Amino acid sequence: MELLRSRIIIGITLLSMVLMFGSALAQDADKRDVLDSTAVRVGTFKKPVNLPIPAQLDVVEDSEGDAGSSITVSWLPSPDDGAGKNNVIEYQILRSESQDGEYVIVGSASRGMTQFQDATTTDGVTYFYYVRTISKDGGANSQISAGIQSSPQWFNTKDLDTFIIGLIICAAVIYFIYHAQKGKKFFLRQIAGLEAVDEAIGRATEMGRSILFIPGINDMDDVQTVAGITILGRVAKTIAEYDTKINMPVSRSIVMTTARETIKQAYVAAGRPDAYSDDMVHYLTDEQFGYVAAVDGIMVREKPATCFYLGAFFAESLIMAETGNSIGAIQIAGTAMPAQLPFFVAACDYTLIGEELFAASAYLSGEPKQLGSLKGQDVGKIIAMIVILGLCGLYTVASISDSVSLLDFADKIKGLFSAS
Amino acid sequence: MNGNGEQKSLVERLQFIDRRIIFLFIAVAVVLPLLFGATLKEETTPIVQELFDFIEHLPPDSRVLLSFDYGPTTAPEIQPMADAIVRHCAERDTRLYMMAIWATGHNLTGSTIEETLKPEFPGYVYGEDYINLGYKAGNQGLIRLLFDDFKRMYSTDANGTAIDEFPMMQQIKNLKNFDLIVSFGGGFPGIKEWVLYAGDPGNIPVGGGCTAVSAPLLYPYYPNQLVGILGGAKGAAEYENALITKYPAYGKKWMGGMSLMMSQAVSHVVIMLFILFGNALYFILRAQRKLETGGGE
Amino acid sequence: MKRTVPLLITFIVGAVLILAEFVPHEPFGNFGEDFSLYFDIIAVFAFLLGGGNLIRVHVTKVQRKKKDWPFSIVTLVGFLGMLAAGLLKIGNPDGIQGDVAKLGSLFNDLYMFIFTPLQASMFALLAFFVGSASYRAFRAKNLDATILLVAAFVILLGRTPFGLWLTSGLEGSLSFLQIPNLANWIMGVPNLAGQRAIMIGIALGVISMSLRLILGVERTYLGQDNE
Amino acid sequence: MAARNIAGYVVLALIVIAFAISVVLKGLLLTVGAFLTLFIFSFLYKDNPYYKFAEHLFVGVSAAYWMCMGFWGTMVPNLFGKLYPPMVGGVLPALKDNPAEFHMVIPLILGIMLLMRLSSKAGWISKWALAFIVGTTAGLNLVRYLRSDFIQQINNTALSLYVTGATGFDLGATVSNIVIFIGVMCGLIYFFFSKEHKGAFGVGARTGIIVLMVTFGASFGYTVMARISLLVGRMQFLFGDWLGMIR
Repeated sequence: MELLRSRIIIGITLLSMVLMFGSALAQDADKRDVLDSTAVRVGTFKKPVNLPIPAQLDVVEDSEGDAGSSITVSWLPSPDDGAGKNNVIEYQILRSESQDGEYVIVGSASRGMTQFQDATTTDGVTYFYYVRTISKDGGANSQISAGIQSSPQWFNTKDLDTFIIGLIICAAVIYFIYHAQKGKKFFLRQIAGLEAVDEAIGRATEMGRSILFIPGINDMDDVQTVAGITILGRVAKTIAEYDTKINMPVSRSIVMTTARETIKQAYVAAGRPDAYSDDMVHYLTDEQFGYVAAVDGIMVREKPATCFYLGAFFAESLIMAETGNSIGAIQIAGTAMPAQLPFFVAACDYTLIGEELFAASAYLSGEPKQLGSLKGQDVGKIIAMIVILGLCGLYTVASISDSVSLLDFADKIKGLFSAS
Repeated sequence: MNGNGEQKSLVERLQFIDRRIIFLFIAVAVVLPLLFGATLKEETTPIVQELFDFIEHLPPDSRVLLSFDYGPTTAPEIQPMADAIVRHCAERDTRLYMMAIWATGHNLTGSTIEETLKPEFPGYVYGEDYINLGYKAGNQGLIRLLFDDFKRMYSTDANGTAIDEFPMMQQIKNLKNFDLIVSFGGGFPGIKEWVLYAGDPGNIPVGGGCTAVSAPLLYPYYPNQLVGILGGAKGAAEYENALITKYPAYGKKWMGGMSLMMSQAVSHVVIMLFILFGNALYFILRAQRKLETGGGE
Repeated sequence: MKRTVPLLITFIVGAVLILAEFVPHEPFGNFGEDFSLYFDIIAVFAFLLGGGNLIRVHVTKVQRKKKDWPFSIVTLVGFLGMLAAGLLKIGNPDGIQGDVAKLGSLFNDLYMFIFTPLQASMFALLAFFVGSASYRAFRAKNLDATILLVAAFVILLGRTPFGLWLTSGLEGSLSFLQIPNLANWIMGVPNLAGQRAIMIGIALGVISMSLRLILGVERTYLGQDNE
Repeated sequence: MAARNIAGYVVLALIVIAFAISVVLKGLLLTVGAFLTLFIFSFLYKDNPYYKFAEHLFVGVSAAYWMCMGFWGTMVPNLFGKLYPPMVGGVLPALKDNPAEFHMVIPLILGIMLLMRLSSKAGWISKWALAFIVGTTAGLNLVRYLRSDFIQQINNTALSLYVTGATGFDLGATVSNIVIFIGVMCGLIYFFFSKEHKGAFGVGARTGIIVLMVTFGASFGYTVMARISLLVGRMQFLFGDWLGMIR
């Protein structure tokens, strides 16, 4: 039942993505027709005395891949732009709803620019445009464009690259999750710090002291908190076996309920449900510094032998790691907050860096779907590395051989990997 | 512990020194330079200069969106940036659209208007040259929304006046209508979210000032996705330096970022000495222990 | 029912928002917009929830006379006072129609002279902790930590004039070794490379986690009850 | 014990006197701000009732602040104002005549569901709202991170490893580009999970961790800078605005 449903979901997702891809291609073909029939190219003007040579309209068209209400005007720069006596100050873009009606300025672009997006149009209304080139002596007008309307599109063709790359990565993740669920085993490398988990718990048991577990200060909608709780599941299993004390102050009420359930399950699995108590996890306050102050107090008073900090951390990371260090605890930390990583790396014994936190949670949970998705992420990394390697190679060869055509080719490929 | 037990060595006592003594050192390092009012000479680095140049080359009446995404905690670092950029934009006669995606940013928008814009640029008219749009909840979701439709969220300004009554709002439909977005970002959401949800999808120039904490994380976006970044008090001081160089009428007395730099420099030195000293103690102790246990492990 | 409906909601909302990124045409473009608007409003309800939790926790503390209970009264008074000042717009120069944080209103005064100093001082405490951590915790335990501390040193020095004084002798072709230049180089080159690698890794982590959430493979956030 | 109590009362009396003097000289508001700052800083000496007072006040005031801003900034104009505009006419006259948008009932219902978490019996229904929040974050994040932090970062790393400038071969820029290239590649290798870090791959991973350590060092330096700035700002307030000792 479970498997069937996930298959259906995967099927629907893939199907819808394929459909979108198809419509994108169709849209693209459409687009070209529009461009040919409505694009306007205008001839040169004679240059009046003292005025700058006007820019020539290049293409005026409905903006690509948007929800309508936008027309893109582009022009060939005035020869006076950046050179000559009549240095251009800016270009003004003027618009009217009838060819010989009253034209109003809808925007301006600084010199050197050749495009303007008029995002204030109403779909279905025909507009006419011209560009005025402004210098200190006055303005010179380009010819007026043909009538043009804006309209919404069904697919954002500008984002086709994002779409395809996303599709590949998502497909890879789904593929490996699916195979992992069917029982395929994947190799995963060792993560430094994970082997230390059992040792750290053992040490606390021997010393008869407690373990402090901090799942970060964000709520359950943060991926890092989820990872922290997953690791807690594995830690709880060991402490249930060893009968070690655990103390887990939290700053969110949902995190509290989830953590309690997680530890309880571990104790049930170890066959000692009566040894579990709700007091192991307790809520302090949502307020960041109030929470830290309280945790600090717990550390100084209880002197836990081992501290885990796994989740999303902010400024409090420093205070916790410093206090933990001063009481001589073994500290194992992990977060994807780059600004807090340095303090953990400098003051803790082991630190899971960024993506390693997610990997560790997958690793420790032992759940096939989690392990499979890690493998899928690695496919993303391979794509990134191949593209970077290829592009850098192309650029380097182009630069050494001084070949313009090769450089153009490299730019084109690079353009395929672009956010905008 | 030391082998002899009773008497701790000087090195050990130093290593476990009462931390209040360390606190005292920090306090003195910060306060003394402030009391003497010393300032330092600044040099503007390219990453700051480029944002300055971008604003410097904006034509008059360009539309600049200023988002006040910080709170009082980070105001010492970020307020000088906001002041400097508001001054610079006003010098360039651009239109200023001020908003906040941090609740705490809203009050700071107000005080920036009252304390910097109004007294120094009396010619700026509300609703024509600048507007205070206020705070809306929703973090990155809000930016996503403004990207498609600005007036859906901002149907009124901060004072509750309908947005269409202002001449400067008539050209604004969505974020693409802006020539530049500047986020004064104290954390999340901040500059990064403006890049992710507005700058990249809409190809809109984004620049910003941020705390020194988040500056290193924003470097990968520069220069393709961010025009320039002011990082921390140092970034603010550098922007002020660029502003003074171009508009000498601004004396140093206006400059909030520069006044921080001397305390900053002294404290850095103190902290570096702490690290050196602490590590020296650590290595001496380690060597001693090795001797006591007969060397080697 | 208790699990299926939330999973379905997550799937539909997530899938529609992804579609909306690529399909600007109505109704999808609008879905993206509408859902973001809903999200903003639900975010405000989350504040209400936080307020509700706060009242519950502190009222219980006072009722049961738990440790430090008198301070809970301080919390409640601060909360209710600020809430009244804000919701009723007490002392607002423009009355109930004015901007809630209008200069001169009680809400703005409380913000400026209670909230601001408290929040800013809390953060300023960190400067002291940085000091004690640099003395007691940041040790060159191994090669990695040593590299970290050396890089931090160059950055800190480079952001002070002392860095320049120390190395101003290095001129001409050696000027790149001057500490401020070195600091800028570290920020712009190795730091950028490392941040980028972390960023790409985290992006992949977020993508795969989002996908798992949308497809209902990952459901830790729903808790483990009613399994 | 008695001696300690007496000392406590003496401190309290001194604080009250100083507070009164300050109110007379500097006004109530500035004095309150300054004393709250000092109360927080007193934590550095040791935990004490004054710090606890300030801390508890902070918790209450900040929660209320966010609620008020959310209420007036979002709830009134965007929920009530869209659902039934005449209702907010008294507060925001500008919106009075807008047409009602009935679909805004959805966030209202989801919001109320979220509040059900306060109840122990109907708490499970809050998970529907949570599911909406999670779905929205997941949907938005997936594409945005893909675009800005994945694709665009690959784009930014497409560099020439042999740079020529106006005066010919540029050694500095070439070295920088090579370091960026190697740094990003090795960093990615370090984060690679499905292959053992051995042999050439192991060398790559080791190089990756070194680059990451330099990165952390840079972040570390900047964070120290930021924390100091905040302290300087507070000290400016105490010694400048309040005591008037600066300039």
